[in-house]
Amino acid sequence: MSLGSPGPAAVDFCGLSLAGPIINGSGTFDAIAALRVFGDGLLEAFPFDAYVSKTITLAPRQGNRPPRLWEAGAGLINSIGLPNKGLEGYLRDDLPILTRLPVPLITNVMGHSHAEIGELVSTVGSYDQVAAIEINVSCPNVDSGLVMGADPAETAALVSHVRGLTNKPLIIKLTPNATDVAAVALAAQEAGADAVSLINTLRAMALHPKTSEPWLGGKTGGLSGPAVRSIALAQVYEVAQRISIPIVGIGGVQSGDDALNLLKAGATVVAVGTESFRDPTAGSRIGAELAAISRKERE
Amino acid sequence: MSLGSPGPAAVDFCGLSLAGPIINGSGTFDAIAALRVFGDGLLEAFPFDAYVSKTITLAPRQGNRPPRLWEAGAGLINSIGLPNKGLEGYLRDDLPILTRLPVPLITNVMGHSHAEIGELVSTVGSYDQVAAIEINVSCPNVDSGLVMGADPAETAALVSHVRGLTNKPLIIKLTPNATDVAAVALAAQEAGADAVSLINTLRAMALHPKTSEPWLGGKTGGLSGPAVRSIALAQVYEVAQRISIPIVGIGGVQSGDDALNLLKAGATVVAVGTESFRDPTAGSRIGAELAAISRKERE
Amino acid sequence: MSDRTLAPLGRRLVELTQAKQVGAYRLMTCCDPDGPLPQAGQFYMLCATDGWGGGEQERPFLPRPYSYLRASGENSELSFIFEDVGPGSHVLGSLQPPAKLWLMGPLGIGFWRPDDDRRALLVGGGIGLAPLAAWQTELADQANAVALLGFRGTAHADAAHLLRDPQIATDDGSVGHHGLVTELLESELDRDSHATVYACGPPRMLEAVRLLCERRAIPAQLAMESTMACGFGACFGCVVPTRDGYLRLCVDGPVIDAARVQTALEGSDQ
Amino acid sequence: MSDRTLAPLGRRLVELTQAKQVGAYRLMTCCDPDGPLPQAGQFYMLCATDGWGGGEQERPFLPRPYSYLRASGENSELSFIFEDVGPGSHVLGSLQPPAKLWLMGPLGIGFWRPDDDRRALLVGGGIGLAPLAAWQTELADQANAVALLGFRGTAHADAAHLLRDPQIATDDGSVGHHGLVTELLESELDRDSHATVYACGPPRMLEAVRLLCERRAIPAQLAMESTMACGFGACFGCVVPTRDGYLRLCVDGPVIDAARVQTALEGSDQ
Ligand SMILES: Cc1cc2nc3c(=O)[nH]c(=O)nc-3n(C[C@H](O)[C@H](O)[C@H](O)COP(=O)(O)OP(=O)(O)OC[C@H]3O[C@@H](n4cnc5c(N)ncnc54)[C@H](O)[C@@H]3O)c2cc1C
Ligand SMILES: Cc1cc2nc3c(=O)[nH]c(=O)nc-3n(C[C@H](O)[C@H](O)[C@H](O)COP(=O)(O)OP(=O)(O)OC[C@H]3O[C@@H](n4cnc5c(N)ncnc54)[C@H](O)[C@@H]3O)c2cc1C
Ligand SMILES: Cc1cc2nc3c(=O)[nH]c(=O)nc-3n(C[C@H](O)[C@H](O)[C@H](O)COP(=O)(O)O)c2cc1C
Ligand SMILES: Cc1cc2nc3c(=O)[nH]c(=O)nc-3n(C[C@H](O)[C@H](O)[C@H](O)COP(=O)(O)O)c2cc1C
Ligand code: FES
Ligand code: FES
Repeated sequence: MSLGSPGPAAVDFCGLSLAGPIINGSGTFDAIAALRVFGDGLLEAFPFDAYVSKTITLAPRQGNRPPRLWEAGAGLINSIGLPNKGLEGYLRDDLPILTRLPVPLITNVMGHSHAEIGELVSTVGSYDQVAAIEINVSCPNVDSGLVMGADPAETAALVSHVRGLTNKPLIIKLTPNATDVAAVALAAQEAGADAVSLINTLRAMALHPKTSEPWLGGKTGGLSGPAVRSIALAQVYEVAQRISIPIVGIGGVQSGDDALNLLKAGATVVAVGTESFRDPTAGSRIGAELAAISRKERE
Repeated sequence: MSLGSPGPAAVDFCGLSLAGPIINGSGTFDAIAALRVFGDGLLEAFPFDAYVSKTITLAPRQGNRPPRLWEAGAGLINSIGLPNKGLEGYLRDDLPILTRLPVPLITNVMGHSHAEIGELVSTVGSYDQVAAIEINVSCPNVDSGLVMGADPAETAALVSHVRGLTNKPLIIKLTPNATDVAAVALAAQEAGADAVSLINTLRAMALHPKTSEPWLGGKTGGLSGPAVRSIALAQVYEVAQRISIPIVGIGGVQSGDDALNLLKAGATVVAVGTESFRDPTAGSRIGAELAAISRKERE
Repeated sequence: MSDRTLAPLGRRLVELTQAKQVGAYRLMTCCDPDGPLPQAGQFYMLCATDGWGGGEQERPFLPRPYSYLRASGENSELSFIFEDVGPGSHVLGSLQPPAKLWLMGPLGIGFWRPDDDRRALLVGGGIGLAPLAAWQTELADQANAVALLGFRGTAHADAAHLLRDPQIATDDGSVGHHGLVTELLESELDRDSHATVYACGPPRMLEAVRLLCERRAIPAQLAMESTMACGFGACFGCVVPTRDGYLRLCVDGPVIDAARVQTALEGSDQ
Repeated sequence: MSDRTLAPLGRRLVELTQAKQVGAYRLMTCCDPDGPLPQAGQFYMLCATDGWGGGEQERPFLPRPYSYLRASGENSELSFIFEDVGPGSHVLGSLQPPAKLWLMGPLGIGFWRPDDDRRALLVGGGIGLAPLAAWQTELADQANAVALLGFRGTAHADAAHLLRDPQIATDDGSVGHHGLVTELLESELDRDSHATVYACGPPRMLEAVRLLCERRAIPAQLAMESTMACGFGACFGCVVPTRDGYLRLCVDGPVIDAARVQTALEGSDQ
């Protein structure tokens, strides 16, 4: 950016001061791998204004059998299955490296019971390096059998359980595979969440072109990318009508225009997911495009 | 089709014998308008093996304010709003013309209460020309406030209410905007439905590029086309694991391969929607492609 | 008799025989041996075989409606003229012969002759000249028909020669009258108001024509536009409000009796 | 020292300088002035600027991984060779100079020299010759290195000349040995088993090489393939099973010590 040209305005996101409104979607940018591939140049031109880590669970997970990817019309279906080193591995191996990033760190966690998630939240929250915690509620509660994030009461119970365990901002990452996402968002807010993020991927599937068996190792997967953009916009808009806490708008963002739409629909920050696969600097590009639109609007 | 080459096998679909497995999605092919545009040639080369009429309601409806269309990535968002002449207008004006079609007629109905839907089902069902009735349950029940097709109990109550009112096959057209579509399908089956059809459009939205206000007259709309294909496949597959009544597979079908995927996932017939807009003979083309694949497989 | 020329069922793969720039517009001619001769004001759904259903924002995806400019029964030629306003027109505009394209039509209801002896006033705004050029040809027997065309400036006014003896108005005064085409229309009506107006152009111009004709009780036919997904009445997406409720422009238009129109603005995003 | 040549952050718009057919394959050269000299076995993510993110089934959407065939520090040239197997390679294969394309890399870990004096046996199946050609160039100092290449038939074997003095096997016997490249490998190992094997090719061939080397306790490096969405470790989509669990092929491969590989078949759809 040339001297004198005003940078993007700082954004207050549930207490975190971000240099701009563009962050990454959890699980779509591994900053540690990217450092190995691109070197420390990544730190000088980090594409996001906050970094959201891939979902971690209490115990390590291998993830799903390959194939894990299917290219769909204007999108991608993945069945990655949340591979991760587990809480201990994350704190030991990853946290020290992630601390080098020039932006606030948001740690994303997931568990199959209140107890698991509680332990993740309280442990992760005790680290100064962690600015906020995002809880991925797209998975079933082993106790109730219900997907935590698909049901308002389930979500409320979870948030109430973990709310007291940390002072850090709690972001609930909602699932779009629900009848009334806005009701879930409202329940999260009432139970004390500081923000919600949406959308996660939509349940989708592909069959093997030759055998007609499910292509993905995990059988079904999640659709992301441009194909889900208009669905994300509708969900963000509907949720924004119902809640007052900030929203992280996610889904198919490829351009400053796409980001602007989510902001206009009610999001406070926007996360870039699949587009980073096509272009690792998509976050910076989208941020610059957005800043250019805002400058033009102000003129 | 050249003499001697075997046509597509006849399909038994809840008692109706169809010449092939390709029908149209409700509201995506107006045979009456098409007769005005293409003339009686349409009857000689009718693109579908059964004809599903656009949703009718008890009273006439104007539909939503324009604009009603938005072109999305690999898809279309519509907020048509179910304009129709009402039951009386349908029976008076449309039925006599639809009777000329060379394929069985499935009439699609929708209402806001059990009483409304009951009246539609019993009246429509009393006409010999109507081979089956499809009930569109994507709308809220004014009595309960819940979307009928998003909740298993709501769906069961509706189907139980109307089941006794007709001997015609009842097809429940499910909404994809639900947490557990398979549970709804199962409830429909248990309450006596003869088939289910899915998917209807996914809730989506677009903002005006200049004003950032909702573009569509109806604010939100429904996404269809290739963008939803993999979501439809996942829902059909999941529903097929849980029910034994036939399934009409719908969503983003553009080719024989797409149709085959839905059949392999568990559908008995496949409906073509948005693709007919791009090519009114898409149904015949897809049917022919499908027949060619089957012939090849048999060789 | 049918109120329209019927379209063969389905879309046809036709070959582009000529593509050239006419000022700010693109003129494209293709050969449609299997189509009937259309009626002025009817339109076609067009899409390219490549570059359709993809691109930066994955658009265009649906075919696009275009009025025909000229149709020749002899050599089955069909011409269109259009402006580059978005992904669809952009892809079409970049085609070079002998590219193939998909075409469906003729569609809709075109202009019709009133059963009186009023003279014809053809009023076009910008690219709205396309159906009027076709209509002028059909009205060749009417010696006193007049064509009035409005444009933004020189580059657009270049296309005026596609009609016979037009009077021209431009927003910037670079060609012809400095002002609006409706001002030309007022003068013509002042001179002799025993006329029927046939108009095509952007919503605001059509609305001005409609109001003017309403005020003066001049019969008018408006060739309107709206976003279309199918062009054959299947989607109910292309409606415009009329005094009798919403009307599907693709099957009950695009030419509508102005007396039925409530406003030519609604549904437009201008 | 890093285990790899680092990639500049982000993708680069580069110009295609040459595109030609080599038998059944397409050879494509572009100029990459802002990229470093890669290491044999490293790869790039490629996509075209047009025709990407669209098309019949709306694919290709994601960039595609390709090993480089040759890289020249002098004139910054980078070549790739590939087969038309789907929408991505089809669009790339139809590009003509001076088309632009997006390129990111070099990515991944290439072949490495063992610290012993074993001779190099390069074993390629079909288009797997690409990284081996690059590796052969880097091994120019090893006089006793041998290249063994297997192909379906003549059209594919045409590309064999991209390596120096290869022994050739074809499935149909049209060129060289009638049979599998692994049979050539057996003979070479019978002759002198003090060797390291560097292999690249389709899953079944790689698996055969892996088993053969395992049985004979010959060290081997396998350049593997899997579907990739990102190429830089972001998506976790490209994993292959190893004795230490799943490994992301794009950051911990594509060249892997055969001793770590459990099977070269899993994840493949063959
Ligand atoms: C009967 C008829 C005849 C016509 N004849 C002609 C003619 O002869 N010559 C001619 O130049 N034009 C003609 N048009 C207009 C022409 O069809 C449109 O300009 C064309 O469809 C534009 O397509 P596009 O992809 O280039 O632009 P689009 O991107 O479709 O933009 C055109 C307009 O569509 C809207 N829009 C923008 N994005 C979207 C979106 N994602 N989804 C939906 N709408 C959007 C905006 O209002 C924009 O101004 C005619 C239209 C009709 C209905
Ligand atoms: C590190 C590396 C280096 C490579 N180097 C080369 C090289 O030098 N030369 C070369 O020719 N190839 C190389 N490849 C392979 C090449 O990347 C693939 O062949 C290419 O991606 C094919 O793309 P496509 O769109 O043409 O085909 P695709 O349509 O992607 O088909 C390729 C395979 O993908 C699968 N597939 C089909 N449809 C889908 C779908 N919708 N989603 C996901 N998978 C699908 C099938 O298994 C199919 O056989 C390399 C691969 C890797 C990982
Ligand atoms: C390959 C892949 C992996 C993902 N992993 C996670 C994850 O670990 N945790 C999570 O909360 N969301 C995950 N997501 C969802 C994204 O963060 C994002 O919500 C979704 O992809 C929609 O955004 P997009 O369309 O911009 O990709 C993943 C998405 C993809 C495509
Ligand atoms: C413009 C439009 C109008 C529709 N109208 C109806 C309708 O009246 N009743 C109904 O049950 N479904 C309606 N649908 C849904 C379709 O029947 C179908 O379920 C959906 O479009 C998904 O299929 P597709 O992707 O092939 O279009 C409509 C869809 C579109 C695009
Ligand atoms: S464009 Fe579809 S009904 Fe008119
Ligand atoms: S391709 Fe994305 S992690 Fe390897």
